[in-house]
Amino acid sequence: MTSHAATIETGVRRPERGLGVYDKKVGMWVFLCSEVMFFTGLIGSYIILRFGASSTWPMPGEVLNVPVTAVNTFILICSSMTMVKAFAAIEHGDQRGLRLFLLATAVIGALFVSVQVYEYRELIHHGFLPSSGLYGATFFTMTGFHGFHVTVGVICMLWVTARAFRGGYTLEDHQGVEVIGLYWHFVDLVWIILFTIVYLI
Amino acid sequence: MDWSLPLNASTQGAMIDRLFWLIFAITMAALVIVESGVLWFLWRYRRREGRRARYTHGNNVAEVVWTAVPALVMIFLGIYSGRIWAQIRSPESFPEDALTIRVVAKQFEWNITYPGSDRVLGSNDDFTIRNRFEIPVDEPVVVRLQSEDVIHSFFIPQLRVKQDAVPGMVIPIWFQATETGQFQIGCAELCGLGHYRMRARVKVHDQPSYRRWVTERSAAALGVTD
Amino acid sequence: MEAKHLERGLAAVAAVALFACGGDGDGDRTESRPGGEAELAPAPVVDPAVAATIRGVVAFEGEALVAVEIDMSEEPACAEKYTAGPPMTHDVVAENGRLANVFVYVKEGLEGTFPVPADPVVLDQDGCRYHPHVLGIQVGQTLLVRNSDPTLHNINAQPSVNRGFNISQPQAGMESRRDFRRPEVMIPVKCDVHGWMGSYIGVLDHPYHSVSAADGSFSLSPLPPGTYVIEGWHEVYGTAKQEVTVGDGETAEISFTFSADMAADAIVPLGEPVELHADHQGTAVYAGNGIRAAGRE
Amino acid sequence: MATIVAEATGTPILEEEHGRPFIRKYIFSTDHKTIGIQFLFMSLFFLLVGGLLALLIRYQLAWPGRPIPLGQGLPETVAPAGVMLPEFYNALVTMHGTFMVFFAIMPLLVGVYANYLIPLQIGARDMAFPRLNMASFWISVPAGLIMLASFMVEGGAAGAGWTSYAPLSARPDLSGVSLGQQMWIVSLVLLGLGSILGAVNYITTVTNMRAPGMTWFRLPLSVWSLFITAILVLLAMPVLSAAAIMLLFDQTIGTNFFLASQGGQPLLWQHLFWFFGHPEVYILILPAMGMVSEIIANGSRKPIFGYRSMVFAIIAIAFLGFIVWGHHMFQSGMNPALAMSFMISTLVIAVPSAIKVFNWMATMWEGNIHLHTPMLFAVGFVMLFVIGGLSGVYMAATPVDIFIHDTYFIVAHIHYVLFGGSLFAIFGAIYYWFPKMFGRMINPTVGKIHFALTFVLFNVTFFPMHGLGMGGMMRRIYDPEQYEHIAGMQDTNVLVSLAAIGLFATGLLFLVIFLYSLFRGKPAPANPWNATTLEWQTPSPPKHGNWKEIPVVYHGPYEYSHPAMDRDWLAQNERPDVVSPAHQPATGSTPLQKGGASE
Repeated sequence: MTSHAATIETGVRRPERGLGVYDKKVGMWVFLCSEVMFFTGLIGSYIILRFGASSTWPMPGEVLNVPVTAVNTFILICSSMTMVKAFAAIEHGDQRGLRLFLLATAVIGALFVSVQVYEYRELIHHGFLPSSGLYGATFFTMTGFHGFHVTVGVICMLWVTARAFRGGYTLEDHQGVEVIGLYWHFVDLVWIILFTIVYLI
Repeated sequence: MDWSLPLNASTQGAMIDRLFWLIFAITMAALVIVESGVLWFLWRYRRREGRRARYTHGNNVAEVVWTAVPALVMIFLGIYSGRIWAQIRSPESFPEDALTIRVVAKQFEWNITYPGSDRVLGSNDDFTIRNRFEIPVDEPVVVRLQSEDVIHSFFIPQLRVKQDAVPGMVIPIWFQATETGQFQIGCAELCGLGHYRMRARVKVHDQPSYRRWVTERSAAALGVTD
Repeated sequence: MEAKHLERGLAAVAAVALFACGGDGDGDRTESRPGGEAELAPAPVVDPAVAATIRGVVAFEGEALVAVEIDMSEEPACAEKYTAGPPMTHDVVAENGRLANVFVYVKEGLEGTFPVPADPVVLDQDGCRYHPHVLGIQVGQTLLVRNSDPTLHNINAQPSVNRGFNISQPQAGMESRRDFRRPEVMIPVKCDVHGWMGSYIGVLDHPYHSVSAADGSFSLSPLPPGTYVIEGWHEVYGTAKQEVTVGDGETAEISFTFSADMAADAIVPLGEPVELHADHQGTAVYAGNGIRAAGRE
Repeated sequence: MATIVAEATGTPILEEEHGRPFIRKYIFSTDHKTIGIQFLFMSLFFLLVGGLLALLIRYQLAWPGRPIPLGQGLPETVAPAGVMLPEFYNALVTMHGTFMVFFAIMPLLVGVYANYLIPLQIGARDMAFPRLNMASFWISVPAGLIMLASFMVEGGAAGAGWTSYAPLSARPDLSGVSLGQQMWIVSLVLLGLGSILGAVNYITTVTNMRAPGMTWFRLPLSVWSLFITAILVLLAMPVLSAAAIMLLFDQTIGTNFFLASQGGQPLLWQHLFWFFGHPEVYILILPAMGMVSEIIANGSRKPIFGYRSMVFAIIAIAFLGFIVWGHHMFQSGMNPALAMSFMISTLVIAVPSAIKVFNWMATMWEGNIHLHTPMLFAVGFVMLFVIGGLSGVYMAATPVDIFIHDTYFIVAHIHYVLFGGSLFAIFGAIYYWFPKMFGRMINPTVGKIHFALTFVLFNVTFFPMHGLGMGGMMRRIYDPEQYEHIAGMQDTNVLVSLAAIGLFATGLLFLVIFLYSLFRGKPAPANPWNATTLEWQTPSPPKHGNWKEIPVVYHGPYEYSHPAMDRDWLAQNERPDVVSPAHQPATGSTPLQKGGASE
């Protein structure tokens, strides 16, 4: 998403004005605010429905396989780690490290989604569906939308990775890496909240 | 073209109407001040050759005044309205021994269950009538409002009563009629195809006539049950 | 049931997607039959010389639920149509040991497909009641819903396997046409404006159905000779069935017997009767069949 | 200072656009001005659609059950023999609200003017993310088309009101609408996505791309209001999307978020909807206020009175807008104690609105008022918005709301705010910026005729609705004659409908004026209104890239009638040595950034 202004001004990057942060980063932060509100809507509804529910809510682990998801959570946290590593690498101009860790992040993210798909299959196989009461409805909606976000993240990550392999990021200019990193960490954070309130509490 | 509030026939209606006309007075005053001010300025400061507008960016005193005055008026209105609201809707305001009637709304009818002669809902002399709401005058009435399907709204204009009926909830409201007469319940919340004629007859009886009516109906209900 | 929900949802999403791509979202008047049946050959035309008839009566034992007077005072336009006596519910009509409004149809034994009758089946709303109260219709045949009352009726059909509709007719003389695409016994129809109004539609892929008259009589013809399972369905007393064989040109007499005791544990199939309301509102009681709602009051 | 000028003076690419193929220039353009104009055409089209639906509604209310003129061609499922069915009426009510709110007024404000004005008024060449900007438009178009197409599907368009209260909206068996309601949801989720992308763009652009010297407190009020509005869109829209998706699931895959049977909560939909919906109301009025401020300062030839309090009022309204949603739900069965706190916050939000009105009046005071067409509409806005604001007090007072809620009083209120308010401001804005957008003038005489007709007919249409509401006429009633207490007011309904027909005809007149001026209008000079903000300091229409050189801003946005000047205006980018230092304006004197070094 190259800004026109950047090309207009004879290729010289526009000076950092305003917040002193480059446009894409501001844009991503602003977009993440919007995402926060989206998940707030979902999580808020969950809280209201759960505590307003007349029937008892299943205990943690009664329906869901907590150990598998705990491992999956660990997997996702690992992907955040590799993301940090990737950014650190390009901060030092380490192209090989960047490529390696970006690829690792994408692969680990895909692994997370795969485990989630496996989990869904198991649950549906046991007759636990979105139509299985409020618990099923909220569970599938919240984790489903998170999974969707991770999937989108993985696709973008692959795109960034491909660009990294073509040498698209340099020590001086690696905005794309930082911006996708912001998104990735956000999605990771959301998962930690979801895991806590859906699986553990 | 009769643009006024309909006849009031309830105790809370009197409070609501008083507040309505108070707000009417305040807003009309504000309206006249603003509209006449705008029109006066338009005429007084209309464009004239050679005249220059006054160059000013504001005046702190003036701005504080027109912040504070509306704020004070609003705080006053808030407190006054809050008191009336509490008298109508707060749980403490409900009279102890009121006549309790259950109203179950469904597309597109009002099923009204009366407690019968013993004034207790859930006993065998209860009876249910479709689309007929009959209450005594000068006696507090509690309506326990329910809905079977979608959201409806229980509206009797003359009694100044309006409350949504929400599926899954039992919502109590209370009021006291001050005049006998025949009115209508209307549905005030869009509830589907027949929303526009989801209506029921309302009859406010005098006390003896109401007792007679209930006794008759209760007896009939008991007869059917036995 | 839940898996079906999912399926329906996906279908809906797909439909929206299709629509966005310019697909045709209107399926109301589609002529196509459900996939499986397309392979069937048309049934041979029944030669009148060998056509068989099954007829008989529906008998009733015990004390039937009594019809209840309907309070139509709020609808003067309807109430004034009842000059002979007050309007009564008419879903259970059992007089002289005969039961009316029983839907009798060939459940098994027919082969092939049958031409769709060109004439519509009329469901009339007159005097704030449905006429007829129970009716049979063939897949693809036009259902003509008519309002003969100068007041609002809505027609809320809630099938399980067909697509439902909920439409309204605010004025006298209005007519609407619908059809059904799959066989379903029975589809409940109700008017939400007048809670006592209810009707049932039996949809079959053949024309051999009949509704018992006030004297309990019914007749199915002209049938090709063969062995059939005949079922009688009543909205309160449930179902009964029997097997009967008819030869060339024969007329078989059969009879069904329903009894008052059957009401207690009757299973009244309505597409998927259990699902009808259970999946939506716990508090909602199906009140389409006026008598049960009215009877309790 | 020097460095900034050097960096800002890139090689302009004013010529580049000429070489582009038609499709990149006019269809899939990334130029913010083109996108703004695309939004203008789209939303004017939907405004027309919404108006047409309103006409049908008014016809039915005045002459219930009579065949619609020219309605014989309507399908039997909608209006057999031209007589409208209740389900069609419900769909009309729903879609009128939906089109007007989401596809007419909202894009007119945050699609057209945010796009067109922000880069021009802050001195940028384009948006921060031009391609995202293009995506935002091209997501909105299919959203609108899906909404429109829902009229054609079986069961008709959504019919549960523009608020789509569950469970009516969640259960096709109860509403008779299934696919239409789902398309309503899909359309709004798409529109929400488009709006959020737009908002990200506006916020980033305003924070990061202001020209040198364009400090926060030198921003024109239109930019301020659009910026705050973008924040509202950003934070409110996703909540609607989340709620709408849950509603879609309820309809299609058997969840029960809003269905009471298995513990779902119908009121949850209302809370989520209004948590979005009330900020949405301010999304629809704040930009209007900003643009009106712009026009009033210009028409009065005076700096806006109390610039800073105007800015803080916008911020206060936006903030309070998030904590007042419960006032839509006083009669919904919400806890009465909660209603009290919502009442207080609601009454408080009246204060910043009052400040704005008084500031506009004070701006006109001792001005030298040019009543050009935009100014007429701006003044009309102030006069009508006051009525809409004051009628809001009745609903804010919970006891009165018991009676007023869901009656025509509310309908009158919302139309005074959204038509008398937003739409008047939009008309004003169209007249004001038309020369800039298209390089042609609109004939002032026809503009004034359009204003006079609109103003009078608007009031005849909507003022009597207050009376209908006081009489107890409920909203969304297909046939008002069904109720004894309303039937007596039928003459008022007829009057309203007749005026509405006139109002619609006036709308068509505007369309003619608009299209005529587009092709035949007198060529416009760069600055026909002698205005001060940056967009007037570039040719009409501006070239691709907007500026030969990025302008440098020296003072606040409304330096009209500056004593040191012979003419009665001083553009934001005019050199300070034109004005003697003693007369440096008071506003905008705080440099918040390096760019303000000129002071």
